[in-house]
Amino acid sequence: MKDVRYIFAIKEALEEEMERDESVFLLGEDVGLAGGSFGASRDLFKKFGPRRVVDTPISEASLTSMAAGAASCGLRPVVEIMFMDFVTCAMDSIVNQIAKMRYMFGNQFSMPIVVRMPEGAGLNAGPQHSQCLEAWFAHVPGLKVVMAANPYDVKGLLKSAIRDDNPVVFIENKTLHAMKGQVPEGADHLIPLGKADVKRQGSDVTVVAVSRLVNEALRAAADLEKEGVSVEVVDLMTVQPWDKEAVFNSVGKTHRLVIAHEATKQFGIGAEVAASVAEEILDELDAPVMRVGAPFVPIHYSLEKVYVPGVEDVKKAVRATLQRA
Amino acid sequence: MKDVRYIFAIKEALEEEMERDESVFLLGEDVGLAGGSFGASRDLFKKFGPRRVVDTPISEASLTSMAAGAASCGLRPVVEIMFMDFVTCAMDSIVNQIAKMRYMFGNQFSMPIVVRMPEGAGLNAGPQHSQCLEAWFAHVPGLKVVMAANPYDVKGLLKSAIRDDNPVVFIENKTLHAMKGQVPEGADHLIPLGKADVKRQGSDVTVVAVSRLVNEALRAAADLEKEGVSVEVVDLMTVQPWDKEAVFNSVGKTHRLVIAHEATKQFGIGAEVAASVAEEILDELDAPVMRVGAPFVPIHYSLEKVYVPGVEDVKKAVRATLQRA
Amino acid sequence: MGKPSKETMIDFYRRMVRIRRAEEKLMEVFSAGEILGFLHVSIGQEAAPVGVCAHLRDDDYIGTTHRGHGYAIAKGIELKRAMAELFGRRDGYCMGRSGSMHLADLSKGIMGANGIVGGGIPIVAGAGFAAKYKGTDQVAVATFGDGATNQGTFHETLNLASVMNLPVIFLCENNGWAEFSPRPVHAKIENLADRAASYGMPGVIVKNDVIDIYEACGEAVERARKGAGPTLVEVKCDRWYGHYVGDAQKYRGKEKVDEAMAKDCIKEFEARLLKEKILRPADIEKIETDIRSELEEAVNFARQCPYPGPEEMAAGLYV
Amino acid sequence: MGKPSKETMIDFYRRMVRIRRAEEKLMEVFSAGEILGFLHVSIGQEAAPVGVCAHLRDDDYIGTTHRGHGYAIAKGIELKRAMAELFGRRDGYCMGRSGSMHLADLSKGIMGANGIVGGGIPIVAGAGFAAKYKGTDQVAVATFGDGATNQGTFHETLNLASVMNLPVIFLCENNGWAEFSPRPVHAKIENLADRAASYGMPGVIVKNDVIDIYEACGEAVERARKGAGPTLVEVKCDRWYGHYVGDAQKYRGKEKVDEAMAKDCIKEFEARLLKEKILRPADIEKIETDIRSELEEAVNFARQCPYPGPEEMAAGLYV
Ligand SMILES: Cc1ncc(C[n+]2csc(CCOP(=O)(O)OP(=O)(O)O)c2C)c(N)n1
Ligand SMILES: Cc1ncc(C[n+]2csc(CCOP(=O)(O)OP(=O)(O)O)c2C)c(N)n1
Ligand SMILES: [Mg+2]
Ligand SMILES: [Mg+2]
Repeated sequence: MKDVRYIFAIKEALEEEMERDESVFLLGEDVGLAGGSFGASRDLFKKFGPRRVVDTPISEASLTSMAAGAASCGLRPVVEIMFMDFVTCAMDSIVNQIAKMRYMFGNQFSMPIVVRMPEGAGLNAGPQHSQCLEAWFAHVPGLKVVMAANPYDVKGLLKSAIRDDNPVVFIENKTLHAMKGQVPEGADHLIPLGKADVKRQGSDVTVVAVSRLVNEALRAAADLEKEGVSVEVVDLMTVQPWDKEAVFNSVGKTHRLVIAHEATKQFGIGAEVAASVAEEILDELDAPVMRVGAPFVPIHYSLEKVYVPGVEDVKKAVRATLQRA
Repeated sequence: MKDVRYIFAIKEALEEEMERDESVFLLGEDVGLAGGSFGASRDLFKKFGPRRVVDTPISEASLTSMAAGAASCGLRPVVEIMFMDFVTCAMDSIVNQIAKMRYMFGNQFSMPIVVRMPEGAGLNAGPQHSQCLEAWFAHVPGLKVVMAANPYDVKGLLKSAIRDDNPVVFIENKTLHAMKGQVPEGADHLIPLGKADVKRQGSDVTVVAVSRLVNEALRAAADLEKEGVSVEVVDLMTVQPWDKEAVFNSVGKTHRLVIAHEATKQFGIGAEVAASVAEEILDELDAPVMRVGAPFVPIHYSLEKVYVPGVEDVKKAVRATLQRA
Repeated sequence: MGKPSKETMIDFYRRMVRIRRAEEKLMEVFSAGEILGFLHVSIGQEAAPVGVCAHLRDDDYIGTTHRGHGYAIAKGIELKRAMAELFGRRDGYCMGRSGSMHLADLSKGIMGANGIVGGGIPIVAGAGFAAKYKGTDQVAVATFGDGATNQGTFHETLNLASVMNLPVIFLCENNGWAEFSPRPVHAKIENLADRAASYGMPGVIVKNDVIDIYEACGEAVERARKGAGPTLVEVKCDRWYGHYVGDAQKYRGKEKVDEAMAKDCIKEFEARLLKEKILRPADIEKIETDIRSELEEAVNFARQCPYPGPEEMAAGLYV
Repeated sequence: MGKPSKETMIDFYRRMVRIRRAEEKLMEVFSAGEILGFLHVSIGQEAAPVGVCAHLRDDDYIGTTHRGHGYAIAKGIELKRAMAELFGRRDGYCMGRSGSMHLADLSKGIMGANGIVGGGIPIVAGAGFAAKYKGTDQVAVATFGDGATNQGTFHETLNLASVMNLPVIFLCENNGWAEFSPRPVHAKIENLADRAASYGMPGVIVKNDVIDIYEACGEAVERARKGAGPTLVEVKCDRWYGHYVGDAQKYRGKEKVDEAMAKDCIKEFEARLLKEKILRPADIEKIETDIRSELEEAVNFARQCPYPGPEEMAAGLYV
């Protein structure tokens, strides 16, 4: 283990998988010479050359589909979409093509592609550079959707995503890029997709969270402990397919549920978790489910701090679920 | 009132609003000379000419943004996206531009644009011509999302959408295009956006539905009546902003809730309705919420009938909520 | 690449007729309700698939569109399993999941038809990318219509292929129509091959003649195979039938349709072969008979294949 | 359109300097942490905004990009409220909601900067569409960089504008870079104006000289205004600073940066005006002083504006 920043943990995952498997390559705008806008592929161009670390023109739609074509011919592309907001240009590629190709062509080939994209506010980059859109992809049969909350997880999950034979939308959070944490060295650090991680055990309330909000939830849990409230924090890690069993187990224990993500609350992924609980284990609930998410407005440049949900919102939600005996 | 097909009710709405307001125009692929792929603008080219009924090249992304630009300069475009699946090419236009322009430019102008698109299976048109993607748009602050279940509604809602100063994603269902129903003549038939419609009163179970599934739910309700079950059918009509009050009122009466749509169930709009109930009026529920939606696979060409949710699925879900006393 | 031999010419003829008869058969069974969904035939446009595929190996790639039967057949798809797919049967290439608009056989390099106009162009470039990445001499052919050249993906992909020097042939069948709208709605210029200049790649125009297409594509394939980069080839052709089967083309006028139909790449080639005594009437009869019985067999195969069972719907979404 | 008068030339000079100083001021306050988010300056590229906007009326439209301050200023945005917006204040043009990447003032025809590369091009064409629809003689100018010409929207919109004969000027500032990648990564051809041929529209190349740009844009605006359709104008220029403020351009090398900076559209124009005795050193001093105090005022205005209150966040999403 060594202390590594999140963005560097991504780089390690990319590097190790490229070393391990000649068919893995990187494709995207400024991923090569420049090492990625956020530095995820720093030095990899030097190490692997322009054949495997491929700079492209600004053409999100076609470069993503091009990667899909390469994947159907046996390569394992890792595409970088610079900001998640720009994936709006590549929705046909991801939804009509990548997600469906294996199925609609009768399983003739698999689609081992990872499309990485950083989401979220925090850089005051405004309404077109700060969105969280994971709910869209979770709604599309054929995709896997992964979100990592810390350096340890991002490395292990990204390596698994690259080895997975299905398409994975891999979502980072920009404000986590600088986060430091312990990360195992060596190529064996894999975290399975589709499994949630109970990041903190607790008995009073379950907080299901993803990405940055996992860390906020852990902070909230630490604070609430002082108030005598025991919070269990479940990190979904994979949003599609999500680990219903882990969530239901936790709710079965605490009987209170909060769901937290940075994306707009309305029609966000929290809705699916809440709905599934209301559908399948309603009786376990001793209090209304609470959701934490961004308000229903575009991301505000100068009120970003007000906009973005955080530790206080989680605490408020947890307390709300406790109002009921 | 006269008996009119759904697609013709759309045409009447377009025609009346174009007559009423010189700034309304139609834009899209084959909307002009050909009168629209499904006939929504039949004869309007002849009547209004190429200035106001504008055929375009196949360029969904740019024609949609072009309409947005025109809207910001005072026109009222109605864009046709031939199949909802193709809106994947125009997501930047709708989400980063249209939805945000008014807000992010400090309310300097409004964005009176309607983007029409037919969704759904039923033509055996396969995985890239049958999707239901309303959940994506409902998640985007700034958009309104409207879905109409019959000719009467589609005319009244479309006319309101065209008069609305906000952008509206207006979703039809292909299999409804041929549906006949009573439609008022004259220009005054307006149905307000944001209001649900209780299509059938009932006391045992509430079924909240949209678009085609409203009709399926009504069929289910008629069948279930024979079994002594009284079903209330609430048609959301506007999915964003949705009429929480109407839904909560109904659930407050029946204490049982089923939500039905054709879109993939997972992470669909039903999740938000269920989550809101679990969050805000949990105590009203006497039984688990049930959701009806398509299974988690791409639309299957030859098993389309198995794929598409319908009256039997609604009945099953209603019965399931009644299993609990 | 020399001139095609007599045998090759006969083979071209046979392949064109085979495509024509296959699509006529499809129209027949579609009209009888045996095939569901949308059916887009390429009748009148058989020269391009035969001309280009003559240069392709099984391990070369091709990507097609909604109007792609001709290419799939020319590239070597099995009629039986293709027919089964269109009939929605379990033994179809896509297990009955996708029908006409998504016909694929990767074992023959047929990457799949695409229901999204312009959607397949970058995917095929990806196959070219993979070939280059692996250091093989495979090439990839992206086929599309004139309407598709106005989609962003056409532009982006030609540019990508050009800067990356990919072994790709961009083959545009300019039939003058995109659905129900004629060329002037779609582009101001007449020759879409001119757009190649925007990417610093050669653009070639050929008429709807199998030999001309064969020669133009031969050069393009050779360029691609030896690593000299992509080419845009535009074939000037006509659409005989409507956009889809069932489209009466009222917007076009019978006269114009008759005009289009008067130009028949098969009849013209046939006349030439007959005149040059490469083909005799008896050969034609034999070709027709063989194809007819092959098609009967394919349709019968498809008819007797089972539909997928409902339980198969959810299978295979993930590996 | 005749040659510009002496007064006009002095005015051009003043306008270029004003843009330069404004952006230098922005860099200063940005580096001091007074402005948040990303800041992209167009220093070295002041000729194009001044040259094109000289032909535009308040009711003509312009759409800009992430690197769009110059155009907004040249088209008449008020420095005070623009500065307030970048400072995130309530009195900014966008009520502090959007910052540098979304500066807009529709009352002056400034349709808004855009954070999506290529995203603004079709929106501006829509303004041209509206002008044509209403039968006015307004024109619309879409500005964008060389990198943007590889996005699908560039292609689609030039084609749309061409078939619809819209009064649009497509103005590409080819500074040779898209973020951290140089031209060869993005396109094989050197002259992006050549792409106009794909749409049957004129394509014009001009160097980074305000008079040349003024003249080329004059023709393009005239064409558009009289209903003769769109034009693509390519300005060859250089990017002095990095992609954004804070980008040290290590990927580029100091030497290349120095080379770029040696070509200064302002200094060159200044030298010419001095030589031709149109401008005297005292005039320059006066211009600089006036601009300096205008900018101080604007910054002071911005500093003392309140931030929007949290309760304002949800307001105005819908009408
Ligand atoms: C993105 C998208 N937009 C629109 C359509 C509907 N559509 C199907 S085929 C077609 C016309 C295509 O014309 P062209 O590319 O010339 O091919 P052709 O049909 O003439 O072979 C259109 C508009 C589609 N399938 N996908
Ligand atoms: C769709 C999209 N992709 C990528 C980006 C990130 N990005 C911002 S500016 C830029 C380069 C633009 O280059 P160019 O068009 O030449 O303009 P310049 O910055 O040189 O003025 C990129 C890639 C973006 N904002 N939007
Ligand atoms: Mg065509
Ligand atoms: Mg540039």
